[in-house]
Amino acid sequence: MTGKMALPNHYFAGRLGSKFIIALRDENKILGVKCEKCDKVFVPPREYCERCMSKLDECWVELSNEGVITNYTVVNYNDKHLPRRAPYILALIKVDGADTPFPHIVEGIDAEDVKTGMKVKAVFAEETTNTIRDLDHFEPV
Amino acid sequence: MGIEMKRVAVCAVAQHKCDSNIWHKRFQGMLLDVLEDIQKQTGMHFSEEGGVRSIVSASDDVFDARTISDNGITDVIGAHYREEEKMAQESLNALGYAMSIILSGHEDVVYVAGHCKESQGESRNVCTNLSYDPFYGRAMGLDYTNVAALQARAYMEKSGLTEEQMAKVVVRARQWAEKNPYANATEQVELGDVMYSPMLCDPIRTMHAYPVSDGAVVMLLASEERAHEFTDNPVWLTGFGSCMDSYFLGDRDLASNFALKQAAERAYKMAGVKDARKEIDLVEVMDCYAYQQPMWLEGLGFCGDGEGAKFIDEEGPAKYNVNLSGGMLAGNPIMTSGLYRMAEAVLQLKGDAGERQAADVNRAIAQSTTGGAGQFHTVVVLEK
Amino acid sequence: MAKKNRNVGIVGIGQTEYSSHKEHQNQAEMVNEAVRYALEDANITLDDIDCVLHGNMELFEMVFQPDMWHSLGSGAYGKDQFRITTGGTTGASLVCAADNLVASGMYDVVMAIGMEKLQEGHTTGGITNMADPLWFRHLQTGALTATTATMMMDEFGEERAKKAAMKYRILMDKHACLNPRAHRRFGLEYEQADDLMNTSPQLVGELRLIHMCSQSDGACVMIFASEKKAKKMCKTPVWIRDHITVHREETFNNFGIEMPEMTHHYAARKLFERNGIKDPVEYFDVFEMYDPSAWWGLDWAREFLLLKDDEHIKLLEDGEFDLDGKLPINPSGGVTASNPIGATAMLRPAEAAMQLRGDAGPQQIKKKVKHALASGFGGTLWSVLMMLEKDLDWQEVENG
Amino acid sequence: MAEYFGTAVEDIFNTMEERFLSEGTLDVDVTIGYNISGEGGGNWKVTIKEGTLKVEDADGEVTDCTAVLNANAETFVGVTLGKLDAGEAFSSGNIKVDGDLTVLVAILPKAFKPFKPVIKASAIVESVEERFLPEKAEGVDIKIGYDLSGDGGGQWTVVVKDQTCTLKEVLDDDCTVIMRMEAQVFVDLNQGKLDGGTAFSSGQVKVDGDIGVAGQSASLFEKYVAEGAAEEEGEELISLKCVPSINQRYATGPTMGKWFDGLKEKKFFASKCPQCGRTLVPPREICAQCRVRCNEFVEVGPDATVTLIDVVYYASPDPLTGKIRETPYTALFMVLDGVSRDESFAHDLNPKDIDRIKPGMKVRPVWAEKRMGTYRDLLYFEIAD
Repeated sequence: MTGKMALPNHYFAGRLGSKFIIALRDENKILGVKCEKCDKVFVPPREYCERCMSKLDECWVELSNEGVITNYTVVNYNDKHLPRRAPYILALIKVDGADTPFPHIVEGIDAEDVKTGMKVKAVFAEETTNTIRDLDHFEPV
Repeated sequence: MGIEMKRVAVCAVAQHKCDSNIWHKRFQGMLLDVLEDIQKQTGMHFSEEGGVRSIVSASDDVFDARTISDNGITDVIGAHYREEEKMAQESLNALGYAMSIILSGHEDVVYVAGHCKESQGESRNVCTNLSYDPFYGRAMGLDYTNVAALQARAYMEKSGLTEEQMAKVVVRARQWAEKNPYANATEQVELGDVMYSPMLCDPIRTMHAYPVSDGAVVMLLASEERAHEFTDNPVWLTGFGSCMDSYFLGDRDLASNFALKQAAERAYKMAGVKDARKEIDLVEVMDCYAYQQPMWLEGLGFCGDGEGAKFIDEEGPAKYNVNLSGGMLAGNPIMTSGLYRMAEAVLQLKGDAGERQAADVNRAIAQSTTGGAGQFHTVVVLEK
Repeated sequence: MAKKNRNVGIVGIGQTEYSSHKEHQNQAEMVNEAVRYALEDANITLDDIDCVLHGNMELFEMVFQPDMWHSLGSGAYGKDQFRITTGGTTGASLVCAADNLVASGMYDVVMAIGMEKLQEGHTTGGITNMADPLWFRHLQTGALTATTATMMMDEFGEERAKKAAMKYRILMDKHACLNPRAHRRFGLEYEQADDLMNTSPQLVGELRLIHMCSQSDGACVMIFASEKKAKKMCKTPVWIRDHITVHREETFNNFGIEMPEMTHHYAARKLFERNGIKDPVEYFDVFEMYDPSAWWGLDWAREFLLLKDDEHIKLLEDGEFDLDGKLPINPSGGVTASNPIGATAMLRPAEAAMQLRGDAGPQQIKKKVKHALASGFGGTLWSVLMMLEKDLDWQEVENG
Repeated sequence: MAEYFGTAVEDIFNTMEERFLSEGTLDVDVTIGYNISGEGGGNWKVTIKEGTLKVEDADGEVTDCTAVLNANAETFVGVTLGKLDAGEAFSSGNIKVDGDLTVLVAILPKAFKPFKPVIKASAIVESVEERFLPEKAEGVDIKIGYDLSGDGGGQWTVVVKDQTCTLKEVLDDDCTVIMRMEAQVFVDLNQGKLDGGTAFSSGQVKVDGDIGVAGQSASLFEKYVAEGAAEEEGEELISLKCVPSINQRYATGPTMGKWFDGLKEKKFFASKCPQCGRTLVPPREICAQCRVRCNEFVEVGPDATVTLIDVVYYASPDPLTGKIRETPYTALFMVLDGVSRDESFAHDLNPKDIDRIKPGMKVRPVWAEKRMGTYRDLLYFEIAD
């Protein structure tokens, strides 16, 4: 017997997440938060440093729109939750000024040619989804 | 932990054969089969005096597509008018919790039941994608497969793990699975089949990934005083530990085994294990993807940091009787893998592992993981 | 019952305010707010916590294994963690689990987190998903039924039953108005009873909107410690004496011609028997009950307190459930006031523990509170019942 | 005119035309009555029909509409502005609805853009004492005059001295600075819709006296947030609406299989416990009480005796389609002929019998014409005559 599990949801990014996403959307800027105690710049932002519990919501730093690929995979399967048709490159990208990389899509390069350590720059989306996809993808510098 | 801990006995286990599509049975039917099996083995019953009064189930609402997934199974796990708690987590944690129920003195017999039907939903990747926050993770399409691929690359870079070594892990898993009547993927393969299987999510190939699986597995635990009522041959649960790593992938060193090392250290400490390499005879790890077997073995302390790849070539898995069940690569459902790992270890310690029986097994461990790229790990120590 | 391996004390409690919306926080941040309050209350830091428990319903917010994401706020990083969900009883199940885990000697200090952000999901749909997909999911709408109202009106007469249910509801609102964290605080007066009985919109039969619980966002966190540590950490630890959980099958066979013993009654009977409680109304000084509607709350008081006939209605009519009565029920305002589902059943022991500590705030009971009862409800009439004590004077244990 | 949260009841009705969304109401045909009691209240009748809107003042109490909403003025304005929780007002009886409740829930949000209160210059000036920040005013001794012309205008003096702030409804002669502008410009400035520099340079604002003081004075006060204005005007909080969906393939297994096979033949099969004889409908794999497998099936019913009746007035929306069932409908608990006395079975009642049904009555099933072995095969029960 077939059926479906589907329910409407309405998620909130919170004050902190909103600031991050609005900066991506309206100013094409990537923001991070800095924990002074751990001397680390995190992205995406979080309210508290989970290592030392310092409050980080006021500790914004503006980061570069360029960075390096620290890890990647080529997604070769299709599914409805995926943001692109296969194959596409899902990478961890550390933007300049940040200590932690975050996952994002890399385009403008063949899957065989992608390497860790490669320099990339952010390309922002023309239409907003109000998520991290307001930064549409990264491409090689 | 300060105080002398009593021992908890695992009296018996019962497993449902795993399959990629058990279309002819509801999960209720699967659980009833294993309930009858374990009742036959132990004579256990659920009467208020002297029977099982406490049940711990392990299942997941998203995979079952039911709010409170244990609501549908109360009767088939014997929990009608009894205590029951659901571990909404990988099932090995249900074991840790059941252990505490006995050690606390709250109850002295506990029945543990786990089930999961991965085949019910259209895609397990869609399910695991829901584990991520909506704005950063879900939006990027993260799921347990593509996140594992990132970890695979990080670990391959660290340890030098090769395609051939990963293929070797899969070939060996299938060889053992053939001897396990409860395993799913028993078809025999050769190195080349694995190495040239299509790329699923680079560097993970389709044959590096565990097959979609349905299954159910149950256990009976008792206090040291009462174990003899159910078995002449108990196995002792002497150590338990778990640990959580960071949520954001970028916050973690994906190749570091941080959570697993902590979990293992805690379990070993509770069990009094000082040197895993010398004191443990058999290991069951939850290797959803081929790279995970060497990586988890490294985290459990069977080889040095970054030496997992070399460990495969040195036949480490054979030396430590790793995954004689076939392991996760032979196919168990994701939410109950831990109990399947544990079931094999128990059968081996009891000497009931049939064709797979290893010699001189006195102490074994079972490990499981949940969350993307092993965000959370659990380790259990068992003794004869 | 076997002897408890060691005693367990409640040493910290933290709650967010409960409300219908929290747009300014994501789920992890909301959890973190309650975690911080609890750590402050216990005067400890995360370093002191050995193990974290987490509970909520996955399909309410539609997040698979939400503890993974919530670890950003739960403080679980680097720690042992368990995740338990049992529907409405989740919060109470977490407290039982924390008691077992600490008593077992496996952990010295355990922090339990119950949370729900119902605004982010579809609660009624989530509850409807509880029913078997093959049969009954097409018939069920949420958790609404007037069967209890109908049965009470049959038993006590329509007039008296309706008046009593409304009095119970207004009493709960009066308590909620004292509780600064309560979600719904209407300011109802007893004079409005007749009006509300006839004009509040009917949901099902005589179950009216005013009778029913709210849908709230919020998190509740409690910290538990072994006796030795609790005494060192905390001036007023509250002790968990015993708890019982009773589940039942999912089929709706409880409305036939003969009715089985209700789970709540069974739980109370067993728990009081093994702890030598002869007269619960006399023994307990406060009862925090999971009352999803006014009808259920009043009806279940009879089951939990092992009362007969109309004794529960008489107690209500005589004001014995009021703050200055013999056995005050839900000084917090109960579930009709605040209902963040995964946390709701934890609010019961949390609020009861605050009454025992004597720092419950404006809703503090004036007379001395030494013995407390707290209940949880969920699933198809699942029940959790636990006893909390101010003093550690009821039994000997094997390991201190 | 009585105002609540800075808004009069009339404002809400007067702005209905401009807030109306005709494309959302093309298939709608309803009239909604409003009886608003208390100061500033009144009676209105709103007709929405196939994308058109008519708002009428009514003489006396409105009845005889698809739905009639009764509330006091304060509650009505509060709920409209989102200042009061609609559900709570409803639960507490402060809002009462006669007729079809779903009209208000389902249609109104599609028919109108949310009401935004008209902000008046006087409201901004009059809140100045509340918004005053004494800690910022150390050593400050000034008088700021406001001379606002046009609709909603007026003259005021704000005196800041000794870290206190007082407001006078006259324009003093000895002001440190006087700002003259249209009242609407003043409102726009305070709403952040107009930039102060631009307004000054373009001559929309004229300043008499110390210009420096005019610039500094803003820091002495908290930003004005309109009563009743939605918070997002001050701060945008990102949210995401989505419907995660996973298609499912549910196994039926032999036990539920037997049940569905029976439905095809217009039969109910119960599983029977081999130990206690208990019968279960729908059948289960096991008897929960005896913990033994039930392999035996017995045919029961098809008639049943009603034990309890639930008349459902509030149907929650179907989580999949958003559709709301027609209300009221009746759910029955009943005991099928031939089952154990404590086993009830639940299903719906044929709507035609809604007024006649009583506990103890015999009912019989009504089947779908085409039966496919699913829950749709059984339509409902009806009174067996």
